[in-house]
Amino acid sequence: MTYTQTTPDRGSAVPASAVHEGDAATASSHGTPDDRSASRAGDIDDVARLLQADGSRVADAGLDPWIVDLSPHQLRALHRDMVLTRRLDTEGVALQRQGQLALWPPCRGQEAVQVGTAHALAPGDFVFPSYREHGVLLARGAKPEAYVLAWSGEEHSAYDHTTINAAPPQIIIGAQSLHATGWAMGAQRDGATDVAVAYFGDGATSQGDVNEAMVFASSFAAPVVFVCSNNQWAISEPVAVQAKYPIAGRAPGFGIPSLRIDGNDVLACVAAMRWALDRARRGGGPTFLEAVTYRMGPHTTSDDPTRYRTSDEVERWAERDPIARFEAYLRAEGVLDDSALADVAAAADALAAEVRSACVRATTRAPETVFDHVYAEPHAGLATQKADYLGYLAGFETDDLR
Amino acid sequence: MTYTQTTPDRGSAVPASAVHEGDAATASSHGTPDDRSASRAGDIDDVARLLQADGSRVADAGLDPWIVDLSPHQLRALHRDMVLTRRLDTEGVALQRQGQLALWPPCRGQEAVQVGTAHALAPGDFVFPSYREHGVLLARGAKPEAYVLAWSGEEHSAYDHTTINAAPPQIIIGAQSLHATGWAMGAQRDGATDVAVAYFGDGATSQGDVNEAMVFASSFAAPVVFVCSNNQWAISEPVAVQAKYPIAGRAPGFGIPSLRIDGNDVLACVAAMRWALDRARRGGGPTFLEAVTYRMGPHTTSDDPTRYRTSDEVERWAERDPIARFEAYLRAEGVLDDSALADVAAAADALAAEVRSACVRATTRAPETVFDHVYAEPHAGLATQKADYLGYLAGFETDDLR
Amino acid sequence: MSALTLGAAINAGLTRAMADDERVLLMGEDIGKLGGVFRVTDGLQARFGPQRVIDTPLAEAGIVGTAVGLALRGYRPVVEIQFDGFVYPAFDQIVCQVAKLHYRSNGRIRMPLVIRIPWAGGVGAAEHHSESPEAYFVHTPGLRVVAASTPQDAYVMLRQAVASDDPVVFLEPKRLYHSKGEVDPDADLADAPPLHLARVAREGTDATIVTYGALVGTALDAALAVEDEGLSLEVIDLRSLSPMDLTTVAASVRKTGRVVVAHEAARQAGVGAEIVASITERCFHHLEAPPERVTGHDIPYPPSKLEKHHVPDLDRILYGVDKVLDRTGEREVVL
Amino acid sequence: MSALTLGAAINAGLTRAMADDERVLLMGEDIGKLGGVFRVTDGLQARFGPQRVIDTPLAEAGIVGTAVGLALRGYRPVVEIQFDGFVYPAFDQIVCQVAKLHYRSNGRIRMPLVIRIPWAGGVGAAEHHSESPEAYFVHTPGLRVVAASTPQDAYVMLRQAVASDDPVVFLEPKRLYHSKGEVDPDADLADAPPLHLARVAREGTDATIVTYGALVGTALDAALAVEDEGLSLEVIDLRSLSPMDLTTVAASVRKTGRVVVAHEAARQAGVGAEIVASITERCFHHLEAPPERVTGHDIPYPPSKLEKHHVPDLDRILYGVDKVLDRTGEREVVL
Ligand SMILES: Cc1ncc(C[n+]2csc(CCOP(=O)(O)OP(=O)(O)O)c2C)c(N)n1
Ligand SMILES: Cc1ncc(C[n+]2csc(CCOP(=O)(O)OP(=O)(O)O)c2C)c(N)n1
Ligand SMILES: [Mg+2]
Ligand SMILES: [Mg+2]
Repeated sequence: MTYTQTTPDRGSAVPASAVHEGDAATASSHGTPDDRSASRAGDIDDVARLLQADGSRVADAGLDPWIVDLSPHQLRALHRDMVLTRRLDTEGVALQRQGQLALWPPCRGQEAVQVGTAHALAPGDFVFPSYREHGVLLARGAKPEAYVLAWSGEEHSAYDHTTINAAPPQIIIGAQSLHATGWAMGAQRDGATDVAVAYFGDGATSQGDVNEAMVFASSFAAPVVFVCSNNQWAISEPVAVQAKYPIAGRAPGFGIPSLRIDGNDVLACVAAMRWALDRARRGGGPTFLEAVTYRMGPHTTSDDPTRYRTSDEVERWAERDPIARFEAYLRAEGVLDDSALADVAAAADALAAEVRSACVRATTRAPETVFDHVYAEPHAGLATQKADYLGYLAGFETDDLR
Repeated sequence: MTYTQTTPDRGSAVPASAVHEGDAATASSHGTPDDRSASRAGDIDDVARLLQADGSRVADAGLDPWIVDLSPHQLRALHRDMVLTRRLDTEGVALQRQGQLALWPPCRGQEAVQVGTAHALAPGDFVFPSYREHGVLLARGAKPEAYVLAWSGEEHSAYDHTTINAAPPQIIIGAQSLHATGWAMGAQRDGATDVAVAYFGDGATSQGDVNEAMVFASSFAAPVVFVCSNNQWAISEPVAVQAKYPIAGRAPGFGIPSLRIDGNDVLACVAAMRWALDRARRGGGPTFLEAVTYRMGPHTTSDDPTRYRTSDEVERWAERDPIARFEAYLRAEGVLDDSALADVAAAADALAAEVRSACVRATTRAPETVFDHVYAEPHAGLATQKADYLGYLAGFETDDLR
Repeated sequence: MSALTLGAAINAGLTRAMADDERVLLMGEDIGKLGGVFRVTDGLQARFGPQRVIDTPLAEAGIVGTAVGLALRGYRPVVEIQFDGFVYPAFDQIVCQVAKLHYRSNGRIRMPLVIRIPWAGGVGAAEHHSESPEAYFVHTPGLRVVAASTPQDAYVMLRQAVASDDPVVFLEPKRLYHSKGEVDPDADLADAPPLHLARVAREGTDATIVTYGALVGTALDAALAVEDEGLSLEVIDLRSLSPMDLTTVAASVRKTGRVVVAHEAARQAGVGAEIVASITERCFHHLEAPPERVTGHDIPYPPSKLEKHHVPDLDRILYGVDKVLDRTGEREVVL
Repeated sequence: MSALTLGAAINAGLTRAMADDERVLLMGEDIGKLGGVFRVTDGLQARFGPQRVIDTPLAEAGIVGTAVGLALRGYRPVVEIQFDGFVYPAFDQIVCQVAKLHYRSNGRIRMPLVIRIPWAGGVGAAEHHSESPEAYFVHTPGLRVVAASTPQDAYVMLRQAVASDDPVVFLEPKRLYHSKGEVDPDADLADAPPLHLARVAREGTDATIVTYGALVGTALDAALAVEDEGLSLEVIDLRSLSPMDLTTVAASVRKTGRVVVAHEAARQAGVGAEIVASITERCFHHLEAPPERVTGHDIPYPPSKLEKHHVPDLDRILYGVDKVLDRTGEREVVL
């Protein structure tokens, strides 16, 4: 008698060529076992990849078909958004150091997964980012000069979600995974082909919410893609605290196909995301992507990573830089030359200048606006509180308090 | 290049013979793929089993070694506790119908998993039951006549957890899974070989708490066994609402070996539990058991299952009755004869009589006791409230209110 | 007009809201085929289909969290929490998301979510099935919190809650599910009293009882009980706990000078504290006696055989009335 | 005696508690190698090892839920919630388990758990990092809730909280983490004021300010500011929010007849409502003016650039004082 007994330390690899059939369930029945041992949880090379660290292209029968159509123009756009993201990020850090921003959570090192997955989206898709997804939001069309103000303390959220189909950045770890799933259930009910995307980190996978999101997504076959940026750290905790086995291995237990990709390889990120989105649009339900990447900077500008990790580790990851890798590839392919690179650098400088000037120009809104938008409809109690507070403020001789 | 891509609809079966090595991680590397399709989620025969529905014994190289030593005495004890559990349950339902109990959640049909797993425990182990684990608590030594009072509205919990190493029944679905994990972390820190056991249902697996419990248990390699009694229903919702794929398939993603067993086969339950406990005691960490069983009765005495399931289904499961099956086996083995059965029946009748009389005799404790045990240490505010209330009560001329 | 139970009135309100607006969805555990453990959603899945009456997995954070996403997509989800004591797993989603998304997004996101909660005790239930968590929600800016005490209010207020662009915690006194009253199913929402207004359930002059939910009936009984003694009690059914209609309350207290505030929830930092504080601030010079709170004790909900010593009843409300009228010891207590 | 910051005092208290009792464990996110995002647990993992200072997975329900299990096994866990706004995922475990297990088990189970929460605003932080959730806990029977406002109190109260056989929510005003004060590290707990008592931080005769946490300092500043005007304010540091030391509060209000209650949390159904209601009930005939609440508004915590318009400051407390003394409009406001 055979029966189901599953052990944690094995995945069941399916031929990569099966991936693009968009039907993992069928594909899997042709699988061959993957016998690598448990230790591969930390194996950052146990990933699907199209570009090696030096920029050389490797074949992957599963992923290749999903990017064959990328035009030079699209490739340059990917590159450009990665560079712009890095520049935005560098500027964010600098502005915080100079007291212009209250806080900045750097995304350096994670540009490929952010930009790559975002470029795969259709305008009607909706993203639910965490606080670190600067590249996703930039690629979605958030105006950088408005966007940064969410980190200056002027606003909780500084872009209009309706224009870029992106929810406000989520700070409560994992909460947005449920919102994405619910939104996807709505798209499903509308008979639309729109897909929701939840972005979160490796640490978030420990939260009940993320697991409940997988339960709901699976139960309703909701068109949602979970993108877990496994950047190896949740503040000071290495991913091993959250997961002894690869995170990508968790979703299948919920009935959700998953793929572990090189999160520093933008082509793999585009390809995997297109595959996942396509599955969703065809009614195939949710997909889980684990993008193996690295948070090159501190958790936020308030953090001191030297307390918990070695510079060795950081240096090793620097060799896997997503932008350098892609640049090398594009140059080799003749898609990018010095002059194009100079253009991008100039655009990045312009972006940085605009962001900086927006910060410097920013003025704090009027005190009474703290009472706005608590409710969508009139609220007598709050109106009284507002009037009282304005009366109190009016008692001051100067308007210094404002 | 190979990489990890996991699809939901496959488990990786390991040779059953590997099970008892107590090291699933090693065992797994000899695995062969299991290619059954997704639909096996509902396949109630895709389980490890030692007794068939007619009581005939089947071999299972993985489980067999764990029960070879069961003596006739132990076998009879298992049988006896199952019969007593059923009688307690029947009496609970009857007492509720007669207004002696406020509510009763019947466990009819689930006696094998409850009694079998509990019999595998050592006295120092600690169980964290849900509201339906009457058989577990009986086997742990809870006095039935005290136990039932938890369902009369006299007490929230009517046994002393310290004497039987069992937490109060948990009503908040899934919450106890974390308590068990924490207790196991404590046992681990004590250098003890005690194991914690969390009991919960199929519905509970959707709760964030149960998933977080798996994360913590895995992260700390805590000596805890998760026993999920998949009785096919969470009130009116079939298990398919919670899980599209077998629940046992979820744990491995968290790094926890799991086993799907026939929950109506008490021998399989004993064997699997012994295996899991042994793993835990040897420092192997957590194990997840999915016991496939069936809730023969309503969810509680307040429920009307005719609204959501067919009598056909119930009848089909009646043919898999755990007690009839085990009785047939024991008779065939010559371990049980008519006279022994009569003894058990008499004991069951005595138990029922005692339980009934305890209910009838039960008196409600004094009003002021509602103020007791809110805090372990004195609390002035509450003392005042108590005094005020007693003063108020004293104003009544009769003590009818008491 | 037809006589409906409070439960049936909510069912009728849901039916109407769903018929009027196809973006209205119901979500919850066992609300479909079973019609909910209280049968409040009975027949709705049969009528509107499983896409609109959704049996969810057993996870409250999941229910509320996905409802947030559905609201973002333009739906108006009405979620059922099976019992009051099971709302806490969803607390983070309610407090940090449902209540704050409108503010977080500078008003761009709307959260027209209704969270229905069968609520409070007195029904002989097991642990966690008789909780009164309203103060937690009343203390949370961004939420509206309402409690109906009659079938007519239940019908109208449910529809108003669904129509509101703000999230509404809709408390259903489960003790009253089977109590009957006249309901006008064709009531025009425009003619109905707005959701945020309190209702003077009975006019009186000697003292005011402010309460909500099932205790409104008990307060009315109290008013009736003291009529013979020549006492005239005013009874206010708060209806909306956030916002609170303090105008109506203050007007009454200014008239009577004496007030009893009653609720089932624990006293400390309960809604009664807010009412007493607000009354004191607004009616200080009209108060002839300190306001009196008649509430549940500061204890976890006790085993049901003892709940009558926790949940305020007629006698305890009368005792409170006696206190504000300075007549304790005078009453002949007849049980 | 040595001068320590409030953060260092808590660190010292934890160190002492762990040294005294090996069943004391610390659990939380980033509390080990990093020493916590506020460095409150700095050095403790190095000293006591990872078995006793446990970096947990990122899941608050998991942290509190496993701590419950550890308590059942005889440990005394001290859990850290990284920021006030992240306590809500653990709310169910806190309200339904931590607070109720002693009651549920008829006193057989004890829950000697401390839940440390870096708490409240005024530090220019991002959303969810400046919350004041205390009312939720104060309204929950079974929990004790305390808030230290000085390093000495922080040191002693932390040790008392760990020693308590009841669960204690231990609020740490994060705005004060770096404020210094004298701490006697050899203080004998037996000589220290019991955990549940309030402290008269300053004696006065004209009005009482009742507050807790970081606002105690602001209230003392207010008392100083009006000294010149010949006004004498009494300042009470509540210290324990559940239970509340109403004896000390009432004695003060009976003396002054006027009271301002201040906290950062939203006003509606906040702790201030309870204080005002209790004072009114106990001191009705001594009150010369309605008690005044100076609190955060009933809004979600605003973006940090605007937080000064939400968190009560010196001016707002003085305004409240003026109100209870009927002198609004008289003060020359100098900014
Ligand atoms: C519910 C909750 N708990 C704790 C935190 C504090 N916190 C902010 S980021 C973070 C680590 C998150 O790690 P991960 O999910 O891996 O994302 P990353 O920051 O690496 O992008 C923590 C603990 C939070 N924001 N929300
Ligand atoms: C947090 C929570 N939500 C909802 C409920 C109501 N409820 C009680 S039992 C139950 C179904 C549980 O199903 P399952 O976990 O399969 O256990 P079973 O009852 O079948 O033994 C539900 C929804 C609850 N007790 N706790
Ligand atoms: Mg991370
Ligand atoms: Mg079940």
